[in-house]
Amino acid sequence: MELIFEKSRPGRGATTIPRSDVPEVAAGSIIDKNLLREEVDLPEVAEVDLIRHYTQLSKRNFGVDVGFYPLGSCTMKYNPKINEDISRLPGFTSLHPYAPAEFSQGSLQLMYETRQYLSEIFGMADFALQPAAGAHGELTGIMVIKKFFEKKGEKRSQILIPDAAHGTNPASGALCGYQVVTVRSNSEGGVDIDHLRELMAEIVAGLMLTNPNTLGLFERNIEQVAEIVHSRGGFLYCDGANANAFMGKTRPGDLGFDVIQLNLHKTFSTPHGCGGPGSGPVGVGEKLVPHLPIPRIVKRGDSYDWDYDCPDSIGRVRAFYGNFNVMVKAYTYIRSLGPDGLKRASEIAVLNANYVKERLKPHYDLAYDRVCMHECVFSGNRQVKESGVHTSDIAKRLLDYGYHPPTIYFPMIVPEAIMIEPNETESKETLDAFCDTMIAIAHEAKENPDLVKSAPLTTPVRRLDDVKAAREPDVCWKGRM
Amino acid sequence: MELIFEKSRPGRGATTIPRSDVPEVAAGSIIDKNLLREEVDLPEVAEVDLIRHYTQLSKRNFGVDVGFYPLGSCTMKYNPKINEDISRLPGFTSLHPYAPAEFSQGSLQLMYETRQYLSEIFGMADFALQPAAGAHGELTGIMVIKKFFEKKGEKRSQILIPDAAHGTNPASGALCGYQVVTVRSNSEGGVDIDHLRELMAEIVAGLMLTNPNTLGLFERNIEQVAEIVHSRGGFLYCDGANANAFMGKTRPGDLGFDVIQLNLHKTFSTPHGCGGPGSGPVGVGEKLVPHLPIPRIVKRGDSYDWDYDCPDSIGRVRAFYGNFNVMVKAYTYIRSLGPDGLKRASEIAVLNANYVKERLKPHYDLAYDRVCMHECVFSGNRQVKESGVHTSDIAKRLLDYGYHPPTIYFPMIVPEAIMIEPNETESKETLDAFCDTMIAIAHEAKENPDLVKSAPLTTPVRRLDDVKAAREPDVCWKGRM
Amino acid sequence: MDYVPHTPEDQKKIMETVGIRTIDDLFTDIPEKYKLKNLLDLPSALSEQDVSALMKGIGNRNTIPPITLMGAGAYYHYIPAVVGHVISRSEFYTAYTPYQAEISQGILQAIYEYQTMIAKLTGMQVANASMYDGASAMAEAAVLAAKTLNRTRIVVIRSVHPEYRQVVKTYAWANGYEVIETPYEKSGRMNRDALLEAVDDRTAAVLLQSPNFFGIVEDIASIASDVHAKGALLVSGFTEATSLGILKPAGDMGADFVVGEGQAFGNPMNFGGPYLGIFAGTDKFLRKIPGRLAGATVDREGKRGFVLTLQTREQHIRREKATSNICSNEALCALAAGVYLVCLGKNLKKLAELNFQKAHYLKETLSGLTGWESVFSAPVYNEFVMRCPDPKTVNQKLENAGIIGGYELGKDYPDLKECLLFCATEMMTKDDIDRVVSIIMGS
Amino acid sequence: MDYVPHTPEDQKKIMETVGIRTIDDLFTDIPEKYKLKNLLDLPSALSEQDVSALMKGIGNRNTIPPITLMGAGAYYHYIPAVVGHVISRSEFYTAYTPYQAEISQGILQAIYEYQTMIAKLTGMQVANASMYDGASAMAEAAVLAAKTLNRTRIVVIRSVHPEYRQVVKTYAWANGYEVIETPYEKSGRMNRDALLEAVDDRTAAVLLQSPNFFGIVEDIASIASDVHAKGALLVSGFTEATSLGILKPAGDMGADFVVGEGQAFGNPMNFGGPYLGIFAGTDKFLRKIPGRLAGATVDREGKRGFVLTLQTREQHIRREKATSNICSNEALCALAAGVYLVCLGKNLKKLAELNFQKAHYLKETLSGLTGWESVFSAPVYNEFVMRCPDPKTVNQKLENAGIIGGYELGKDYPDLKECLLFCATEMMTKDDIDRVVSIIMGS
Ligand SMILES: Cc1ncc(COP(=O)(O)O)c(C=O)c1O
Ligand SMILES: Cc1ncc(COP(=O)(O)O)c(C=O)c1O
Repeated sequence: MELIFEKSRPGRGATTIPRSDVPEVAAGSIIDKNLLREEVDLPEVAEVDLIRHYTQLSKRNFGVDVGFYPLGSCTMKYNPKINEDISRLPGFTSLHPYAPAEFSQGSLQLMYETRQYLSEIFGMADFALQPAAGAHGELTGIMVIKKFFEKKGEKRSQILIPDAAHGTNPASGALCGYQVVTVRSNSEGGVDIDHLRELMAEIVAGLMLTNPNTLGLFERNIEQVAEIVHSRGGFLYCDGANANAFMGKTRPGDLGFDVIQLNLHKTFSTPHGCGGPGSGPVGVGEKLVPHLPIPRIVKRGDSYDWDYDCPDSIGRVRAFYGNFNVMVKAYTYIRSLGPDGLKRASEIAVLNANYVKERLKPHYDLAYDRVCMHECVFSGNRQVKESGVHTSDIAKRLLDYGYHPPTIYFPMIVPEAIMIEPNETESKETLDAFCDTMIAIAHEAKENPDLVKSAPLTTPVRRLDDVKAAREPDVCWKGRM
Repeated sequence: MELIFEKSRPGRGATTIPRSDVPEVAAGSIIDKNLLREEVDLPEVAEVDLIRHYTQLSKRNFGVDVGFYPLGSCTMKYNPKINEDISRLPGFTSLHPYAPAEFSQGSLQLMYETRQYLSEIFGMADFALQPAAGAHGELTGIMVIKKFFEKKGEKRSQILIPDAAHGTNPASGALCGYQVVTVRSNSEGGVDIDHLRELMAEIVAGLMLTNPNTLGLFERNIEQVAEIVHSRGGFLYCDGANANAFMGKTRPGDLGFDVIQLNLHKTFSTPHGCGGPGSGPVGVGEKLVPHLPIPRIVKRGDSYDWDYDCPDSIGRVRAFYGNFNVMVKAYTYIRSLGPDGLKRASEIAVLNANYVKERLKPHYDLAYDRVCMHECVFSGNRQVKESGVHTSDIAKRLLDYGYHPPTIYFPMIVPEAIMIEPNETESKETLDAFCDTMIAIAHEAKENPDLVKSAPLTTPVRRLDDVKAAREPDVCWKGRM
Repeated sequence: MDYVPHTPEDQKKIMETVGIRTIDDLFTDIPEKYKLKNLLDLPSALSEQDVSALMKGIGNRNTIPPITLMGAGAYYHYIPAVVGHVISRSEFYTAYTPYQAEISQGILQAIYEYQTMIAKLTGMQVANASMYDGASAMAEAAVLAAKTLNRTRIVVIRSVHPEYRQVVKTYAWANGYEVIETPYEKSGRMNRDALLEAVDDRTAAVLLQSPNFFGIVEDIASIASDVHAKGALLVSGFTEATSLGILKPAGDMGADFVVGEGQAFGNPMNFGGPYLGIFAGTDKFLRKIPGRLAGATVDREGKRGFVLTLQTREQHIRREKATSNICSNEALCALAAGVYLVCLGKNLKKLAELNFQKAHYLKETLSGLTGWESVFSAPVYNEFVMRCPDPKTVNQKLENAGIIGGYELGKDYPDLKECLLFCATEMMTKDDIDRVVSIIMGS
Repeated sequence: MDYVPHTPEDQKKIMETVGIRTIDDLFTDIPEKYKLKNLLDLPSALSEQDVSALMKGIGNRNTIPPITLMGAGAYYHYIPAVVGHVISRSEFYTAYTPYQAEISQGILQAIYEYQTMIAKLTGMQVANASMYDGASAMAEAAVLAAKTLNRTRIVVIRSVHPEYRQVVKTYAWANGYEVIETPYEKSGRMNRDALLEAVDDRTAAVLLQSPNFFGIVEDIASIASDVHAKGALLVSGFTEATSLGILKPAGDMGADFVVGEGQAFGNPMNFGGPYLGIFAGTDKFLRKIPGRLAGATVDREGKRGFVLTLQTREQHIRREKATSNICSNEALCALAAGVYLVCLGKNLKKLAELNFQKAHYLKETLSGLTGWESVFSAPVYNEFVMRCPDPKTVNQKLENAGIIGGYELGKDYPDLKECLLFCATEMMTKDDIDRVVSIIMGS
C-alpha cells in the first residue's frame, strides 16, 4: 500500500488555519532568521485521502474487536465500550494538568479512589499512579527500594531475577544501577529455593518475582521465598503483569510482597492501542510509602489537593501525574465489576487457561504438567522434531485461520515456547474453535509441513523478512514528496 | 458468516438492567395477563460477541471512507468528519422535540437559518424541513401543489413526468392521487417540447422535472418549458436530487421552478448511512408558502418559536419536525464552505464528470454526446454486442478492483445504462485510476468476457442469486435460538 | 474549508483534457440571464476550528434538562455504549443503500437480523428495513390497506397520537380517502361499539395504538375478529417501542399490520429525528409491503448471502404503480435499533418492567398531591394522564428548574384541559421524582 | 456487569473437561492461609447505565475553563476531527504491540510514517515509535549518552522544564550519575559560558530546551561545536511541539538527540496523560536508540511491508544489557500525532505563526498593564514570562472567573517570584484576551 508521502501533492491540504484576529507580526521580525526554518516538509493530502489512507491501514490491523487474541502475558481481554465513552468525556480529556485543585476535584477524586481500590485489591499500603507502563512501574518500584537502602545508609548492589522473568525485569534492575543476578527455576517451574538461598546475601536489594510467573504457574513456595528474601533484609518485588490470575483470590501484600507494579492495560482492561498508552501503578508496603514519586494526592474533608512535600520521595519518573485517561477506564472497569466481578474475572481467566491446556495437551508438549493459572505454556519441540515445523510457523499459520497467535519464544527457558492466555471474556465456543484450529495445525504440521512453513497465505503481505529489515535498516522514508 | 441468532446462547447477555429504586409492582398485577407476553425471543450474546459480530459485518461493507463511490444520482461525495462530531454533541442529540422553546433556541435557530440559506441558494421564497428524504419531499411538494388548486377550487387530475425521471417521481405523483402522464425525451436528452405542449392541458397540475436531468444534462429549453407549464396554470416542480450541479451558478427559483425538493444527504454531504437517514427539504415560491407543512418556525426579535397556526397548510407528513440531526450536518457543511466553497463544489463536480466522460468516451458508448453536468451516462450496448458482457458484469468486475460501481440500468431510457457521478471531492489520481480500470475492463470484456461475467471473484460472497431471493422469499430468520 | 482536492495544476490538466478554457464553458446550457453573476448571499467560509466553535455555541443555546417528564412519542432511554460504536463504523454510515450486494453484506445481514427481531417482537412474519418514522409508517399502512382492498375509508381512534392522526389525514386527503375518528371511553381505552359502528364495507383499515397516546394498553383482540368480519384490516400501532418487551405482540391478537416509532430502541431523541418507522405485517402482504426488504439467498458457490429483494414492489421498478414512493429509509437508525435489541436481548423485558415500575411510582406519587388525580382507569405502561390544578403553571415551575414537564393535552383534546401526560423511563430515579414533587409543591 | 460470557452449562462442561469439581480446585497452589475468605472491600458492581451516571457525575466535578493561559508543558490546541475518527478505529485501539507483522501492517506503516515526519521536523535521520512522555524521553537520552560514552555527568540548563529536570535527576541518581545545572542569563537564554565551563571530560550530555520553559528560542548552534569538542552529546528538547512548525530543526544546528513532548500534536490535555515522548537522533545512534522502531522490509514475494526492527537493542532480547527497559510505549498517541501532522501538513507552519501572533499580542497587552513588565528580552514562541504585582491574586481573580491563569514560577525559581508564565495558542481569541485584561484590572 502507498505511503501517505507517495499520495502527497503540492498545494493540497486537509485543513485550513483560522484567520488571525490579532495584529500580524512576522516571526522573522522578532526571532533571528537563522533560528527559523524555511518550510515544513510534511505531506499534502485532502481530508478524503487522509481518511481513506488510515481506514485502509486499519483494515490491515488486527485487534481484540476483530477476533480472539490469546497473546500470553498481555491479558488481551475484551475492552468494554462504556470505558471508552467515559474516557472521552470532555470533563476528563480537556483539563490542563496544572488546573487549580478547585477545577480538578473530579480527576483528583478518581485518582485518589483508584489508589484506594488498588491498595485493597492487592493488599498494599498505598499506590503511586505516575508510571506510564509496566516497565516504567518496575523502574519506579526498584527505585523506591534503592531509595530505602540509601536512606538507611545500606549499600546493596545486586538484584535477583529468575531466569523465566520478562526482559523488562533485568533491564529495569540494570537501569537502577543494580547488578542483575539470575535465579534458576526448579523442575516444576518455580523458583529453585536452594539457589535462591545461596544467592540471597546482604548485598542483595531484593528479588523480582513474577507471580504467577511467566509460565503461568503460581509460586507454591512463596512463603519460603518471602522468608528467605526478608531474612536477609531484602525486598520481595512482584511483577504484577499477571495479576489477572488472582484478583479476589489472594493478595500479594498478604503473600509477603513489598512492592508490586500493575499493568492497567492488561488486568484492568484498558485497550492497549497498538502498544500504548498503558499505565503501571506501583503499590508498596507501609515502610516504602515515603519513597513513592511526587506529587501525592491528599484528601482534606471532602476535597482533594496535591502534596509536593515528600522529602524522602525518589522524585519524579515523568512529568505530571501519569496516564490519567487510562486510569479513567480502569476506574470505570473496577466500578462496573465490583468485588464479585473482579473475583469471577480471575476465576474464569484461570479456568479458561486450564481448559485450553487440557484440550491441547495431547497435541503439543506441555512445558509443565500442573494446574496453571491464567495462561498455559506449551513447547513446539515435538513439531520441530517430527516435521521441522517451528513455533513461528504455527503462529503464522494461525493468521490464516483468523486468530492472533499466542506469545511465542517466551519465556526463554521453554524451547519453542507457545504461551496461551485466553482470558475470561472469551466464550466456550471461541475457546473450542481455537483449540480445534491448533489441533488441525498440529495435524497439518505432520501431513503437510510445507503448507505450515509457507504460512501466512491470506494476509495482506506474506511472511516478512526481519533479517533484511535489521541488516539494511529503513526506519524513515528517504524519498521526496 | 453466522447470524447473530446462531451465536446466541441461553443465559448470556451484553448488558445488565439497573436495580429498581422504586417499589416493585408486577406488571401482571395491573395489566390483564392476556395482554402480557411470556418472554422476548431475542438473541443472547456477550458484549464481545456483539462487537465482533458487527465489526466483522462492517468489514463486509463498502463506504465512501473505504474508496471511490461514483454511484450516479446519489452524490456520494466525501462526508467531512467535523460534521459528524458536531452532530454528536449532546446539545443536539439529547433534546426532546417537545422541549419548551426556551430550551431549544439553538435547534430552532439552526433550522430557521437552514431554511434561509437553502432559500438563498435555490432562489425560493421559503423551505420546509419536515420531509425525511427526497421521495418524502417530492410527496410533500406535490401535496402543496394539490392543496393550492384545492383552495382555488380547481380540479386538476394529471401530473406530467418525463420518461427519464427517477421512479420516485411517478410514485409520488400517484401517491397524491394524480394520474401520471409521461413526457418523452428528445434526441438530445431534453424534454420533447412539442410533446410537452401537446400534453400540458388545464387538467394538468404541473410538470415534475429533474434538472439537470437523470442523464446529467441541463434542460436547455428550460425557459420554454416553464413558459408552457405556467401558461396553462400549472406548476413547474424540480426534483433537486441533482442540485450538486449548479450551486452558486444558477437558481431553480430564477429558472421558473415553483417547487423543489432537495436531498441533503446528497448535495449537502450528510452521510447516507446505508440508505438513510436522509432529509428532503421542500422549497416553494411565494404563492405556495401558505401550504407548507406545519409547524413553521418564526423569529421574534432574537428568539425563535413554533407557529402551529397555518390554516392553509397541507398538515403534516411525519411527526415532529424532520430529521433534525441531519440538518445539523448540512448546516455545518454550508457554514464551512460558504458561498465560494459551494460554487466551487458544483464547478468541480461538473468538471470531474466531464473529465470522466471524455476519458471513457472512446471505450463505452456515450448516451448523449454533449457537455454534461455533475454526472455522465454511458451505455453498455457496445460490450453487449461485441462480447455479450452486460453492464451488470462490468459493475461486478469493478468490485474486484476495489471500486463501488456506478449506478446501472438507470435511467431506463438508456439501454444498459452506466451512470457515473464522480463528485468534486475526488482527486485527479482517483479519477484517472478509475478511468484506467474502466478501460481495462472494456478490454477484458473483449479479450476475456468469461472473466468479466464470472466477477466478482474477490468479494466475501460471489455473485448472489436475486431470482431465488424473490422466488423463495426469506426476509426473517425462521430458525430457533 | 471546501473539500476539493484539486491543485491548480490538476485543474489545468483536467480542463485541457475536457477541452475547455474556463469553467464556465461547462455551464453554457444555462440561459445567460439566469447565470448568477454574484456570489450567493451566505456567511463566508469558515475553518474547521471556527466552524467547530460556532456550532458548539449554537448547541449551547439548547438546554439539556436533567429530568424529562415528557414522552408523547419520543422517549428518553439509556443507550448502551456499543450502539454508538457500531454505527460509527464508517463502512456503515458512509455507505449508500446496498444496491451492490456483494460489497454490502454487512448492512444487508444486519438489516435481515433487524427485520427478524422486529417480526419476533411484533408477532408478525414480515418486517421491512424501516420507514421514515412511526407516523408515516401508520399512514402508509392505511394507504396500503385502501389500495389493496380498493376501499376509501380509514377509521382511527382518537387515542392515537395527535400528530400521527394528522399525518394519516394528510396522506388520506392526498389519495382522496375519508378519515373517521372514533372516541375513547372513560377508562381511556377505545370505545369498542363506536369503533365497530364506524367500520363499514367502505372501511379499509382501523388504526389504533397500544399503548395509546395516553399510555394505555388496549385489548386489541377484542375487536380483531369484528374488524375482519367487515373485511377491513387492523393496523395496530404503539407509542413506545420498549413496551414490546412486556406486552403481548399485536400480531398474536389479530393485527394485520404493526407499525410504530422505533426511536426508543437505541436512538437519541435528536429533537425529533432521525427516527425509524417500524413496519411489520402478516405473510399475506409480503409482496405488497412498502420499503426495502433484505432477503437471504445464495451465491454462485451456494454460500449464504443477502440481497435487497422483492424490488418489483418498489418505485424504481413499479413507478406509478408502486404502493409507496419510499426510496431511502432510515437504515442507520434501524442498524442502531438492531444493535440495541441484540444488546438488550431478553433483558428487554426487564427494562420494560423497570419502565413500568418507575411510571407507576411517579403516578402514585403525583396522585397523592392535593388536587391531582389520575384521569383514566385503564392500565398503562410508562405514560399516564393526570388532571391537576393549572397545568401551565406546573410546567412553568418545572421549566424554571430546567426540567421538561408533561404534555399539555388541552391543545389536542378539549375534553382534557387541565390534563398533563407524563412519562417515566428507566432514566428517572426516585430522587428525581421527589425533586419533581417538591418543585411542583413549591410556590 | 462482569464481561464473562459463560453460562452455567458452559462452566459445568469446561470444569468437567478440566477435571475439577469446584473453581477453588484451581487455586490449591495458593497457601491456604493467604486465600481470601471474604469479598474484597470495594463498592459493589454497577450496571452500565449506573456506572455511566456515576462517571458523568465525577467528570462534572471538574471545571473546564473557557480560557486557559497555562502552557508550561501541556498545550491547549484545536484537534481536527479526523484525529479522533482514526484513533477510534477499533482495529487500532484494541490491538497490542505489533509483534505479528503480517496482521499489523496498519499500525506498522502508520508508525513508520510518524517516525519519518518526526525525523523531518527535528532534522534527524532516526526517530522512534515514541517514549512515555517528553520528560522521560529527555532522561533516557541522558542515560543513553552516559552509557554509550561511559561518562557520568549530565549538564542541564535551569531553563529546562522543572519537572523534566526532576525526572532527569531521578534517572541519573538511579544510575549513579551526577547532574549539574547551569544558569540562564538575563535575557532568558542559556548562559553560554557557564554552560561550557560545566562541560568537562566526564560530561556525557548537555540538556536544553528550545523553546525553553520560559518560551524562549535558544541559539543551539552557538554551543554545539564546543559541546562536541568536549566529547559530549547535545540533547536538544522543546516544550511545545507546534514550535517545530517555524523553528529551525535542532538537528540542523548540531543536536545529537532531539527529545520533547508531542502532546500538542493532536492529543488532548487529559489532565497530564497519556502523552507521547518524541525521541529522534542522528544515524550514529540507530542501533542504540531506545524503544520500538518500525522499519521497512519486503515479504516473500518482494512486496513492501513493515516490521518492528533492530529489536536486539531491546530488553526482551538484551535484557540487563539493553540501554532502556521500555516495552509498551504510547503508540496510539503517536498515531494521533501522525494523523495530526498529515492533516496539518505544510499548514503546521501557518499554525505556528498564528500561535506566535496570539502570544505576542497577549504579551503586548499585558505589558501595557500598570506594574506589569516582560521579564526576558530574548525572543519567544507562544509562551512568555511577566512580572506583575501579586501573581497569586491575579490567578485567583482569573480562577474566580473560571479561567486558568499563568504558571507561578516562584515555586521553582526563587529569582522569579512575582513572575507568571503565560501561554497563548490558536484557541485564544482577541475577545478572550480583552476579557482576561478586564478581569485582571477589575477588583
Ligand atoms: C511479565 C511482564 N512484565 C512486564 C511487562 C512490561 O509491561 P509494559 O509493556 O506495560 O511496560 C510485560 C509486558 O509484556 C510483561 O508481560
Ligand atoms: C433523481 C432522484 N430523485 C429522487 C430520489 C429519491 O431520494 P431519496 O432516496 O432520498 O428518497 C433519488 C434517490 O436516489 C434520485 O436519484
